[in-house]
Amino acid sequence: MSILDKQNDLPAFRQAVRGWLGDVVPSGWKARMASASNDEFIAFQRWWMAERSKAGLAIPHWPKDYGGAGLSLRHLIVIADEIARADAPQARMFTISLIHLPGTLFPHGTEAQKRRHLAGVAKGDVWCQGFSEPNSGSDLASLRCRAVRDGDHYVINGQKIWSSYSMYADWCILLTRTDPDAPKHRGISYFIMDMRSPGVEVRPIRQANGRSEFGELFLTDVRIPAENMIGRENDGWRVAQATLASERGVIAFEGAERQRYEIEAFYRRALASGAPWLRDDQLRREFVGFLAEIQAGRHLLRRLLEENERPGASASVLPSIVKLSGTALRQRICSFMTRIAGVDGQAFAMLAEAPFGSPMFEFMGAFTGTIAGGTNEIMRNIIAERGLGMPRV
Amino acid sequence: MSILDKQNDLPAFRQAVRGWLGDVVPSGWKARMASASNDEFIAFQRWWMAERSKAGLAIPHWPKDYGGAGLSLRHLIVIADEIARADAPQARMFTISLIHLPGTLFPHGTEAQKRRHLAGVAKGDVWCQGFSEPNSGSDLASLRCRAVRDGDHYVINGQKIWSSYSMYADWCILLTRTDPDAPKHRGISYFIMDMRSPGVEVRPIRQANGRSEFGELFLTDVRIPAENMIGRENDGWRVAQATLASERGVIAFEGAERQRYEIEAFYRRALASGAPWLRDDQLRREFVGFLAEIQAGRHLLRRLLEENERPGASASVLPSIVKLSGTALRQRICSFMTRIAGVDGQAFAMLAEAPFGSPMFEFMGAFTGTIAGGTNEIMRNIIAERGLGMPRV
Amino acid sequence: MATTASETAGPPDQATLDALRDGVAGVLAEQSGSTAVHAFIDGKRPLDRDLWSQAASLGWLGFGIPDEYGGLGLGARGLAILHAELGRQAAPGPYIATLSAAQAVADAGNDSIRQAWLPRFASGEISAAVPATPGSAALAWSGQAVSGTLRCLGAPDAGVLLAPVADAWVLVELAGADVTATPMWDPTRTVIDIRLQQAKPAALLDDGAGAALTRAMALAVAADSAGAARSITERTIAYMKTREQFGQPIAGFQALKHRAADLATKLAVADEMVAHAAERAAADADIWVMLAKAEVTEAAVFVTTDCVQLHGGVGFTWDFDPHIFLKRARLNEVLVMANPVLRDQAAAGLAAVTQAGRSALELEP
Amino acid sequence: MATTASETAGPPDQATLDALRDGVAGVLAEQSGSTAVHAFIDGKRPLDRDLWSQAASLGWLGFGIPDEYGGLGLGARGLAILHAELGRQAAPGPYIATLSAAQAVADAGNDSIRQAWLPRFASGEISAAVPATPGSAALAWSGQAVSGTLRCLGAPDAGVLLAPVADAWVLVELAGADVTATPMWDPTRTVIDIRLQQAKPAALLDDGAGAALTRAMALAVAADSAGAARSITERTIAYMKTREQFGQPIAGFQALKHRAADLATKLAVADEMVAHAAERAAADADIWVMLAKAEVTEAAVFVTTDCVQLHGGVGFTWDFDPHIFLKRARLNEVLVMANPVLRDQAAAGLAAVTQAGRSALELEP
Repeated sequence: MSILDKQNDLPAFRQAVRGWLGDVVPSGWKARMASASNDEFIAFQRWWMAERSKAGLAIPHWPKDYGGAGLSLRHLIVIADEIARADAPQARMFTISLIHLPGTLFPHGTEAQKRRHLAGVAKGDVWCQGFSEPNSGSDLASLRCRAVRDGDHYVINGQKIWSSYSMYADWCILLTRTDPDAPKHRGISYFIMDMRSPGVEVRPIRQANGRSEFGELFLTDVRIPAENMIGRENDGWRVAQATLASERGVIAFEGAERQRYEIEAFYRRALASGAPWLRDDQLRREFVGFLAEIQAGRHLLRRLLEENERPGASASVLPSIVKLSGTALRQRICSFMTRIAGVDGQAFAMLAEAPFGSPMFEFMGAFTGTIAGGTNEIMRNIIAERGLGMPRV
Repeated sequence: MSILDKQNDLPAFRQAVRGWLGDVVPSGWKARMASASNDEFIAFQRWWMAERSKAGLAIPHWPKDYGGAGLSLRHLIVIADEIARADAPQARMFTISLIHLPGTLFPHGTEAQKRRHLAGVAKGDVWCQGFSEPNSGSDLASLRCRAVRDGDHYVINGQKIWSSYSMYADWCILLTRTDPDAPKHRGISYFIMDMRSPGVEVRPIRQANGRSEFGELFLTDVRIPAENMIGRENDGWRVAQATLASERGVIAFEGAERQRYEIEAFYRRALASGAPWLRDDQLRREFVGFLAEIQAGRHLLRRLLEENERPGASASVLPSIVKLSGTALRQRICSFMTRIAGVDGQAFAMLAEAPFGSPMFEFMGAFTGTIAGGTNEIMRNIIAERGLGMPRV
Repeated sequence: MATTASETAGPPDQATLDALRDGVAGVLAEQSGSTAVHAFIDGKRPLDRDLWSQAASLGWLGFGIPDEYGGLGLGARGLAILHAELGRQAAPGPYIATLSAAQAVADAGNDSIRQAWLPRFASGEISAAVPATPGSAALAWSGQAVSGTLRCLGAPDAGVLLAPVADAWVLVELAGADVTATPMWDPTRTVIDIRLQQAKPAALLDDGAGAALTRAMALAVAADSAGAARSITERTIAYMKTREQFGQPIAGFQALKHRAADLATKLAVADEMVAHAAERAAADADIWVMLAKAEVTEAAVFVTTDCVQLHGGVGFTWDFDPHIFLKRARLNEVLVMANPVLRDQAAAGLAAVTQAGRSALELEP
Repeated sequence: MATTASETAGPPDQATLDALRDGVAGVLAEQSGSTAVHAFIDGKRPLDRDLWSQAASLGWLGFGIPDEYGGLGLGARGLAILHAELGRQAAPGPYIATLSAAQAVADAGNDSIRQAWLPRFASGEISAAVPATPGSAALAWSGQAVSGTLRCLGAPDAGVLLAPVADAWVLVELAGADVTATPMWDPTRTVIDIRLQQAKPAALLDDGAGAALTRAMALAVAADSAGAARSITERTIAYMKTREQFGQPIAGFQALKHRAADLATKLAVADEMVAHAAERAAADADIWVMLAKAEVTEAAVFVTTDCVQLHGGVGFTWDFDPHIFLKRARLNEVLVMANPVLRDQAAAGLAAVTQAGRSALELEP
């Protein structure tokens, strides 16, 4: 009996997920990944996606028509919770594939596009996102990557940046400018690009924490068949809104649950070893304050996921509030961990198996939270203008 | 031998000031002033000014030509330090008289204006400032109080606000609009107004801490002789810059020195009584952190006063940095004192004799620091634009 | 921890709570708006008494009291909603003291004590006084009578005092007692000094009453602070939309927009802390209620302080609203227990739960 | 406290110090600019060694060493200037360890020890290693030789170790010793683990060496942090003036301007804390040096963190500058002693001074 067969009995479903994770997650995977080569990382991500697929848990939230199981929000919460509890791998490399691509294709793709590309996801296709450009970050709509029609193709020239795992991607959802004379939001078109097309070059970007999770795309005379356009020509900005809105807390939710287990494990170890900071009024209070914020953040994420199911949800600024508060909290927690780790915590180390075992790695990595996916400054604009109705002058 | 006779021997000068303060400052004046009526407050301020005058310390920094003693910065630092050390009264009611009026008249007044009005200051004339209006606070140059020429007079109509001690003032330095059609900085004229003129009405503004230090001025057909204009017609904005620049740390300096003695006395009492917060890691550390900031602030103020003596000082944004950091520190210190005072600290009390004896009064009063005299938001604009060269767009 | 009275009624559903919130909010917006509160503060209107009668007649005073004693049995979640709305309108009156005393009686009293007192609280017949910081001092107890002085939260005409003696808590009727009101910076609540000499308690409760009182007060104060902070933030943003400087509403200045966004974010987190604490009010050794009180009251002081600043000059005047909420937030901050101590106690609770091999962080059942 | 060697030279005047600052700044701007530091970090240039030779030939390594031992006798104020400029350019090299060890020898060594060591430090002949946190662990001392392992700040080719034994401090020559470099997040400084087995000390110093070393390191680290924070703030603001979004330089956005103003204000305060600490470095039981280290290193972490954020996407990339300064600030933060402990020690010092009837806050003589 598969896990999905238990979907009508939530506790049994949870037990089944837990059991499966206990069987499938290899111990020590984190330490191995900390020093993994790119090839090992890719192989491991593909293996994990395949395992999830076998268990029916790769795309369980998609409609049944497109290979999903149509699971409810409550099931997804259970899955995310159990994955976090088991400290199982994240499907990092598949974020765009699992969330943004369907979030775009379901409302805006043609039936042919959906059939062709959604099917590939369950099989392990890696997608990346070609949105930001070196000169168009916060001001995304100013993008300049050009697409020019040439018969039944478009020819693309330009540059994209901050494209997660684009070094490993099979496909790209790409924003381009098709009408440079139109107002900036009106001349944009949205494409599906085969990353193996001639003229696509990807260079990894080295981050301050030593990792390279993002790539820079250099596109030179790349030819994309016209049938790969999503939505109408020059209507790409509207389509992109669906992509940008598709996430709405899903990744943050799993992250917050992971952080909860991580900090709890950290605390258990500290208690067991009689860590000195527990006897320090200031540090101990700072720590329990984080716990209150963690719990509030988890509450807020549940509220957001519930809100997503209601009509009109896209007008709410709750995702921005969640991002702003959650990423700032993460940064403060990692900073605290870094402080109490002293000089030893300044010794270079990547991901460690012990929770917050390399706090400086986590601290440096926390900037992807406060900067990527819309900087927190942009979040503040959104909250003030859309949420509080403060005027744009 | 008077105090001023010792000006060439700084330690002796300091001893003389200290001796004079020991003789003249009445013990218990603070407690008395905490519950004083307006009349008692005025009488006390006038008495204090008269005493300072007798000792030659009313206007010691003014040039000798205008009744001052031409003392150096180092002498002023000694005087302010000793006044703070003795916890002597502030000459609050005379701030405009002692600083802003001469700061304006020396560069911009006619000889007749200087002779007439500066002489009055040493005799105890109280001056107030009529600059801000209900709709022109941060945006001072948008002021609308009208002055219309009528023969050898100007006729004033309008409203002024945030005018310290205007309820008790003899004279007012007043900004008015003489040309409503000119660009906003170009149509302003600067007057000396007799507060006893018909048509001047003053209403005290009640503050959240229960005090009324500010007044609102209602001006109806007030006639000012044309000879009372400072500078040229429509050139008042330029004159006002001299008024605004005249303070440059002088009041803040005495305030910082007072705060130093106040917090030291508070600490000595806490040590002597074994205050519980001294045994609390978090609170004790927070407190010693304030001391580091207090010392840095005192350093910064000395740097500012020294800078004032150098040419080109008016271009520096150090006054804004001093105001921003000093008033925010004051607010944090008062907030700390309020927290550790617990429920008892929430019982209503005005100024108390013991240092920080009514921390909530001090905390509520600290907003005059962060808001009055140019809000801290305006200070940030100034620092960013003039100090850091960040563009105004 | 034993199941307590306030739990037995079964949890009210979200729709019920939302409807109740709307009802309370509607009444308070009408009765206790800015003008009414200013008139009260300036001694021109007995808003506290008017509101109290209305609260009694609308059943608010029975929100947390089980049905069988004349209440609505809405539990901690219902009380959190009520206190948040009272905070939102800076409503004057002894709500925190009375409703929290009722919770303590409901949780720690035997049935005859509940029978005697809860209906009187629910009907508004009497209001209660409770120690402003319940853990700090106890009355002297002769075995027959209590003596001593306590600084209490409550109205000068409070009918009953709930107070600690050595190992227990007592209810003492206050008719004719020596009560002195202390003028406070917060004009919307009253603190009284109660002096008792050989007063005979009307009832004796076990020490559980102290924990229940502290828990109820902490949650009430947290909720009140969250409501107060949200309210003055909304009013401040509304003011900023009308106040013009440099030819535009100041709400359009980006630096102020970013600060407002940070305030809104803090408020969202504070609300969830209160909600989480209310859900867990009887579990997890009070960890979350204590943390919510500490975190939310400090957030409220931060927010209300910034709201004064964002108003500019008028912010620190008597005639505008910000000082009322700031003063309310500052009193809340020091009620119940000093926040550092609350965090220490929460940490101790967390250590105990963790050492017992449990997790205090589960949200899902 | 006894008058120490670094005081005897008489205080240098401000004009001398300003001229020295300009000189140091000029050399470092030319030698250790952004490109050079990136090349060093990426292993393409031995900037650390080049700078060290230059520092030696320009006399920088003798800034704090009395004239009679080959130094310039500039005292704590001179050292603060040098370290601030090194921090400003994120200059790689064992300056904090070597210059602080020299101060300890100057303050606590007898004349023959000074004669033997100070000229070698001043000339750059050897660099020193010192415990990264001098108060945390001591070597074992047989009366003849020392053994044990210490995590030290210093270069892998450090010539001498200054380290604590039971009640004293030793200088141990490191030629041939077991030294392991630990790769650090901060690429501009090196931390080494030194393992000694029955090593014979070259000199023995009394316990005053520990206090002098801690004081010198704390001041050095504070100054380095102030310089680093100021530098990356200036670079960040320069970047913001060139980076355009929404049709304007982002330096024109008011929310970012206000943050930059707050950073500038924090830097101004941090600079004064360092200046004040340098002036008082040998007085007031080290209160101000310890507080400066705690406050300024934390301010620098705040500032450098915000500079990453203000850069946006490129802020957390390897190729831009902010991470270099952030990592330097984070290492500084944990060197010498944990900041909470420094504040505790400063508080203890303050209490002692106050109880002795003195004031620690006098600025004027």
